[in-house]
Amino acid sequence: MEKVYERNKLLANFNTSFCPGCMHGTAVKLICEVATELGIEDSIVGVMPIGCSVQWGMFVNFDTFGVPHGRAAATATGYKRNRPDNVLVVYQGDGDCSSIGLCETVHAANRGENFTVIMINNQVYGMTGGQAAPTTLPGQKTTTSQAGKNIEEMGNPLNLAEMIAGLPTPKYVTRQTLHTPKGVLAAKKAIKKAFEIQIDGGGYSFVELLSACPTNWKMTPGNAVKYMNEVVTKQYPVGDLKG
Amino acid sequence: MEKVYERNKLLANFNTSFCPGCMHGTAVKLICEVATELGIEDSIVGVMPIGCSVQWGMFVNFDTFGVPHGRAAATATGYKRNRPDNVLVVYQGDGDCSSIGLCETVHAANRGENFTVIMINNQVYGMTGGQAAPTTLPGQKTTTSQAGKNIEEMGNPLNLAEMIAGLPTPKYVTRQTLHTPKGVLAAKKAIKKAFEIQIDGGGYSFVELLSACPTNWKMTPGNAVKYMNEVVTKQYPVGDLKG
Amino acid sequence: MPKIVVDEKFCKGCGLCFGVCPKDLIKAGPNVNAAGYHYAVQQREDECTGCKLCAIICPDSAIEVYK
Amino acid sequence: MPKIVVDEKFCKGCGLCFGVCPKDLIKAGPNVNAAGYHYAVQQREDECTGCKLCAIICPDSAIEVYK
Amino acid sequence: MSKKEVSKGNEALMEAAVRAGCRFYAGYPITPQTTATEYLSWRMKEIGGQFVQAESELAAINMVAGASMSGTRSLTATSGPGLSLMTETLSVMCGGRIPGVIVNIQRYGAGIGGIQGGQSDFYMVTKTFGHGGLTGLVYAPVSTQESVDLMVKAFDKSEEYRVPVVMLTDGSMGQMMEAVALPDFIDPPDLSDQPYVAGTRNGRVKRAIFDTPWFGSSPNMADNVEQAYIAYEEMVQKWDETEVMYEEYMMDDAQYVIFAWGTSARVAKTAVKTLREEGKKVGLFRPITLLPFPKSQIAALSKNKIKAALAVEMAVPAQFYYEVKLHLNNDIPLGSYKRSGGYMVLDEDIADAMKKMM
Amino acid sequence: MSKKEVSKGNEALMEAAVRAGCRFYAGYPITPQTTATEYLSWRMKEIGGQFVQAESELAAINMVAGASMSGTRSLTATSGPGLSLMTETLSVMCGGRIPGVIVNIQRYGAGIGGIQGGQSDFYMVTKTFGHGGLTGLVYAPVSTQESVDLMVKAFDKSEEYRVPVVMLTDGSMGQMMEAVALPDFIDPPDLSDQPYVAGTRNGRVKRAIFDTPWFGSSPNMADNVEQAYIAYEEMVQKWDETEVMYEEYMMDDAQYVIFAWGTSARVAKTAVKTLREEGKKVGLFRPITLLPFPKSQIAALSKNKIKAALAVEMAVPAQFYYEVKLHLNNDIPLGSYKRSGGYMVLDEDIADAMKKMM
Amino acid sequence: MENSYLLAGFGGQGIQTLGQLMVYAANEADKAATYLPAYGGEMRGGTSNCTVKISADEIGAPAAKSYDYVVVLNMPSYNRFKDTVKPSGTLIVNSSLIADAKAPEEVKLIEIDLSELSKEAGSALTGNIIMLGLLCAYVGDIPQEAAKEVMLKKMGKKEEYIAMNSKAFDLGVRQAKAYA
Amino acid sequence: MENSYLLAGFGGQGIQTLGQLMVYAANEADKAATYLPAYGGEMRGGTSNCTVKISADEIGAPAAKSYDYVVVLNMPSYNRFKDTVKPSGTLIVNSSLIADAKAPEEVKLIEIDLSELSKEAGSALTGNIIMLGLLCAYVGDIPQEAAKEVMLKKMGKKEEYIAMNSKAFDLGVRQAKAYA
Ligand SMILES: Cc1ncc(C[n+]2csc(CCOP(=O)(O)OP(=O)(O)O)c2C)c(N)n1
Ligand SMILES: Cc1ncc(C[n+]2csc(CCOP(=O)(O)OP(=O)(O)O)c2C)c(N)n1
Ligand code: SF4
Ligand code: SF4
Ligand code: SF4
Ligand code: SF4
Ligand code: SF4
Ligand code: SF4
Ligand SMILES: [Mg+2]
Ligand SMILES: [Mg+2]
Repeated sequence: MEKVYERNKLLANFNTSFCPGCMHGTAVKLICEVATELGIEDSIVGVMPIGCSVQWGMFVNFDTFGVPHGRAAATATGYKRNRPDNVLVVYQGDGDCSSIGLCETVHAANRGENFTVIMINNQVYGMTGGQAAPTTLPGQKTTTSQAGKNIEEMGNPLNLAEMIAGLPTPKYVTRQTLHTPKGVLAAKKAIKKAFEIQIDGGGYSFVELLSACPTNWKMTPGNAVKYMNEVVTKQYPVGDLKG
Repeated sequence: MEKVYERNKLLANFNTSFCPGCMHGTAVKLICEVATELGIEDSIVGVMPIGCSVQWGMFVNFDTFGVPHGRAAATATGYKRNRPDNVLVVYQGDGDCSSIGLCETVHAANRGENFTVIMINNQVYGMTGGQAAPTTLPGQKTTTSQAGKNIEEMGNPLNLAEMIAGLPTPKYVTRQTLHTPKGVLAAKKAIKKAFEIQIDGGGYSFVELLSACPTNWKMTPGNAVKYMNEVVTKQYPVGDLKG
Repeated sequence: MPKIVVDEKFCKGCGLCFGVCPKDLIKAGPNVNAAGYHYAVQQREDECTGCKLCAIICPDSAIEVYK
Repeated sequence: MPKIVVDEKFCKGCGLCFGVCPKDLIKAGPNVNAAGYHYAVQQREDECTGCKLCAIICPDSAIEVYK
Repeated sequence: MSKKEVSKGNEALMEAAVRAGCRFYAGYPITPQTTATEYLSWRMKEIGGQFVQAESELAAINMVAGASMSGTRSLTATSGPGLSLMTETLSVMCGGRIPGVIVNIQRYGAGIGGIQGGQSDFYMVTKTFGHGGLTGLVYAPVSTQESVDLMVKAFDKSEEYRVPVVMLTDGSMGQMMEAVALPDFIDPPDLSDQPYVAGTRNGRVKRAIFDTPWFGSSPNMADNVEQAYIAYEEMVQKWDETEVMYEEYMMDDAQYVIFAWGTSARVAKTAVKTLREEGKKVGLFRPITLLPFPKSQIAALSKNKIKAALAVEMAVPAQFYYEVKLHLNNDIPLGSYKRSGGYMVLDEDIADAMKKMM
Repeated sequence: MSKKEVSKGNEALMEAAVRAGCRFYAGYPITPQTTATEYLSWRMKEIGGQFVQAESELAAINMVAGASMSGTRSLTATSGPGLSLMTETLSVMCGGRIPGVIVNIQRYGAGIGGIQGGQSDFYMVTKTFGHGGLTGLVYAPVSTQESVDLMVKAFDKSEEYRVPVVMLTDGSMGQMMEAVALPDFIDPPDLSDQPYVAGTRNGRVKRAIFDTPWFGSSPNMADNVEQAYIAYEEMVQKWDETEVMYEEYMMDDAQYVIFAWGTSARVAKTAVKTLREEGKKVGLFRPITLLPFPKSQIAALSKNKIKAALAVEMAVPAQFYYEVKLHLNNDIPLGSYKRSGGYMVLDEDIADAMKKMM
Repeated sequence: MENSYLLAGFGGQGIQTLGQLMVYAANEADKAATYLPAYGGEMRGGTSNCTVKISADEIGAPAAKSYDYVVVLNMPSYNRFKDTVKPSGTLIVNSSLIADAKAPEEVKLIEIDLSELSKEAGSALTGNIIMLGLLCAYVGDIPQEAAKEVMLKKMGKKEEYIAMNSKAFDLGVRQAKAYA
Repeated sequence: MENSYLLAGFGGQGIQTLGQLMVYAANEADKAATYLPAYGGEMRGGTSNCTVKISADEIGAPAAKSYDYVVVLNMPSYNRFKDTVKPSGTLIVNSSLIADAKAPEEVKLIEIDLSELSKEAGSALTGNIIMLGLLCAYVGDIPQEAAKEVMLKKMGKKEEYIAMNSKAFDLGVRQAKAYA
């Protein structure tokens, strides 16, 4: 009997501190699997942002470095310009990437920095306990929109991927989801494509991954999947936006 | 004999410190003319950013307040939410608005704050002596791109108006130019429309105005006009983008 | 015969795998692991097709699949 | 008869008005103002149509137009 | 003053702001401030005020400055990393003489540090609000009760002196629940005539509100600015006489003094009680204002009476300790007891550290 | 050391950085720093290094941190408002023990302030690099020559202690032209094995470089952090013994001392010369490192010898004055001569102010 | 007279609610009380804990080196906190999840099978309410009536909840008598 | 012996270049020299000015309260700086733009018609070079040869420029003799 699916070797041999059903784990797993398939175990380097997302750096078997909240793309610019041969994965939450860090995110994309940004869109600030993010859906209840997000006051969800896809410089912009096996496989393909572009020196790529935060959505993981299917993917249509 | 064009009364009775041929003066004149035509002399309030643009606040006859570099949209949010009956003009340079202040600019637009941003796009940091801005054209020589802007390293020009027009919330987004009388008249119409939307409580509007910085372009004002005609308006097509 | 092995150490009992198994083979088990989670167990092992969907969806890489 | 009046105090001699006058009526004058600029002067006054283009383009609101 | 009700520190403090007439809040979530932001997200609406969840702390403080320039009592709350992001604007507010209240619910450590309570932002708030060396007042309450009691004062002083005022609490104070009597409601003051408020006069003459000192009696802006800064220094120096607040506990016959502020002082009080029970003549000196710092009051503690002293803080490297040392008579030995890592200082340890100096 | 060539202060300093092995620069234009950024915009390319015009100072300092973590000597330059925007990241760099050199070409005043030279960022760079109370070394050269001479040291020390190091000049120093002998070229050091450098080992074991103290000998992160901060305090205290630099000029028989740093000290030297010509026994004490501050050296100036002193600075409110006062024997009267508004202190005025104290 | 409590368990066991209810109750009885949660990172995954102090006078430190009463509801909490009881204090363990608990010398040990008792109360979620009853009755610094009243007010208005929680509280009180 | 200079004019008059050339020249002659421009906001529109010091020894202050030589090339500069000459110093004015200049007591006044002279040199833009020649020859702290050489090196390689600037410099030197 052959092992046809195994735990990737770039994952640490202890469990993550993500909550049950949190799809940060899925995203990190995919990064590791792609790194293995591309044989870049020795050249992949990760950026740890601020958010629940930060934890990814603590359980992958390659170097990762931390950055202040939102500044991942700037720090990554400084790093990658000097280590062009390493494959740099800038892993960020939606709050980190699209709220406080929007300026750095967009300018790095516009300069065409040769790295890959992977943004986990779970529509909330996970780590701080579920406040509204720019990505929060209209009417969504969060701890800072307790009556449901009022778009008159807080604005429509910020479709960052579309915004970046609208710039001329970025090479590849895509949105995928992690709530179905099909979605996970497509997400993996997208990550692979992004890494390949980077390895070829092709420039900037942006991969948004829709994800669940059962804890702050106050849902079971199962209900979170249902909600993603019925609501989240409607606001955030899945697919390649550019490249 | 009838006076058919006069110096607007909201302009101070002393000359500005803008350079000869600088179109900041044109933009400010238009704001004052529109304010007079709409009869909002008593309710118009301006935001002074950092840049050559800051000077506008010193020679208009209504209240203006200063803000740190790039934060105009945030400060304006705090102001306007508490003084909804005043007409708030957020006047910014392209560097201020689209580089250091991009995060504040985009989020205010996305929240749909009820004020008008007027961005003077002269493709350089004027006040600090002509460094490249995100708006600088490919190949353009500036003090920080002395061999001409290399888009491989510095990125393509950031078309901020298009970016904002891509958001669902903003009501009116337009790009106009100040280098021809026709352009000036169209710019005035655009400013008027933006103010009218604001007065009606309609929400966010963004008016980009193409402008010359003869000093840092190292051109005579006349050559600057020619350059705008032949080069600048090609990169930045004029017209309404939304609303 | 295809089968899966759940590493109880990694499983958080989230149940994502339960929902995706076309044969509905996975359930929360009766026992808890060190972290306090009722980890997943496969039932009716012989019906497993080795389709890997459960492993693919698992956020905690707790499932290995044999075929 | 239409005409323009340039307020020398405000004029910076930038020349933008020179280029837009359909009748090519405006030139840099021989005198400098307090700020050191050769301010604009209208020539062949009688040809002015009062079209206002010069005033519209002037960044320093130095031109008044009469008709 | 209403009846005592059990409340979370952060929520009580935010409610106190509302009662003090604050009608604008902008903030960005950061542990351990989040409950403050969450509370005002619905409470401001209820009271007819405005709440904005800002895109960052940098945006938040600018929103507060904008709201202040509209004549509204306005507030933000944050923790260390967020406060660092606010320094440029705080400097602008000092320079431009724009009021506003900033609650800093301290976590510990530098950089990302940790989210548990700490007191390591002492230097940041007492030395300079960003570049340029200007500062505002800094209050450091010891308990939820004192924090709510100081809230009205914070707004009043901020407007009186036209400077940003910092209210310095910490994560444990913010998360703690205890009974508190909230202050009475007061009506928001009418600030529309203040020189830093824009757009409030009909038929008004132009005013540029912008680093206000630029526009002074001289046509030479540089001279105006220099004059304004001279006046600023005089103002701050007068605070030493008029605005210093501190508490002395069992100091009358004390031969040993514990210096502490905020949460550390609260814990130190227990240590003092314990030591007194053991017959040791120990007292507590607690600055309530960290800026102005009670310099002369500390200097005045006579060396004849005081045999040794201990500075207690939740900050490593020490900060408060060095500040006390600068003002305390050199002949009094001063020890340092400090914790970081999110550990609260403990009364037993404080007592031990003090005893070691006896 | 090459032959003396006339050079702009900013450009000479940037060239010195290049010669010191700096191969990455990120900066955002701000007067009076612009000529530094402009110079490196082409010079870095020429030498095979990287230049990035950042979208803001916040981005710039993070690019520098990233470049440092790649093992590259890296640099940014800015002025007060920009430095304020960097404080959070500077705090992160201290906490995470990431090197980097920050040149602050000071302008004057708080907030928007003015673009002319000043010395009003003294507190900001000497008290704490943002929240958390950690600091790095601060060099305050007196001339273009000294600034270029200190540049190699700045990088070396930054890497030795793994802290950000600030080089503090000002607008006048940056714009001034004078002859300077540039240091020799040195090869960029190989830093790839440094613990703060990521992605440089083949077949490497995972390392998370992130507020490094989190990962220490204990499984309890909080304990590691506390230990790391204790070590940090010890390190900074040792700097008082090992890293202090200062200059004494005509101090041997001085009865009067002028304290000054940077440009003010340069001007003060002329005042000392003038006063000496008049037969007054005046000397100059000039800190070269502002952090560590020459505390004990100032304290050691005996009150028997020194009758009065004057602290000179281009900052209102005074900052350096208060710092000197803290360390100077209380019995020595200390005067303050200070300017703001972009005015340079002038030797005639310094001499007058000193004479008034005689 | 000041009593200090350390309460610990895993996330779902209602430890924080227990601590808060104690403070509400103490306040009703005009006593000073503080509740201080361990928060943030510690919450996700691991154990959840808080400290409570109740006193007739002003309370200084809201935390301590050791506590009069240490309540541990799961094994990791037991391991972490069993040695933080004051010499004359009491260690209260949830015997349904902590087998073979041992108290340090001079420390009194109380074992209570919350899983059994909460079944009796009608819901697995009532463990913390049972503990509230037990603490009130056993320690005696919070009047039982006040505690029960404020608890019922805070714990939801549904009839069935009220009945269930009321029963749970009483079960705790009853249990306390066994150790009195 | 330290000489201090204040040079002022409007933007296009090449004041900053003049100051820089003086420092380059002084350095060639192994003298210490500083050039300090007034920069930034002051540049746009208004006057442009800078200060130069030249000395055999180390230079302290790069600016001063008053100067040995004050050179003013336009009216606003004259008004602003005419009273900053040291008692025994010299005020040098461009008489083509400054009519009826008066020097304070004890100050020597030199009037030079730059517009006239620069016509002679061949370009209105050579005023600052003429002034360089004048200052070198008049003050004597910078050797004329060194100054001329470095000036020609810095001012552009085109033959015609070299000829023109050379002539301008010489005109300045010639003029200086009139005031010697
Ligand atoms: C300057 C600063 N502001 C705020 C915070 C607090 N903070 C930590 S994580 C976080 C939000 C993270 O949300 P997101 O990026 O969506 O990541 P998630 O936790 O959802 O994965 C915030 C606001 C901080 N650490 N630093
Ligand atoms: C925090 C900060 N960084 C940098 C500066 C310096 N600065 C002043 S104006 C300016 C650029 C302005 O350019 P732009 O917004 O395009 O306006 P313009 O002058 O072209 O009208 C810069 C970078 C500053 N004042 N504050
Ligand atoms: S809080 Fe949300 S984002 Fe964070 S680990 Fe838990 S589920 Fe994931
Ligand atoms: S520098 Fe450019 S933008 Fe500034 S005033 Fe002059 S022309 Fe206008
Ligand atoms: S998906 Fe993974 S973690 Fe979740 S229950 Fe299944 S095996 Fe366990
Ligand atoms: S491999 Fe397929 S069939 Fe087998 S348990 Fe997993 S999902 Fe079910
Ligand atoms: S456009 Fe105006 S400022 Fe320019 S030359 Fe004509 S009148 Fe003068
Ligand atoms: S009004 Fe028309 S015709 Fe008359 S001067 Fe102006 S542009 Fe020429
Ligand atoms: Mg998120
Ligand atoms: Mg611009």
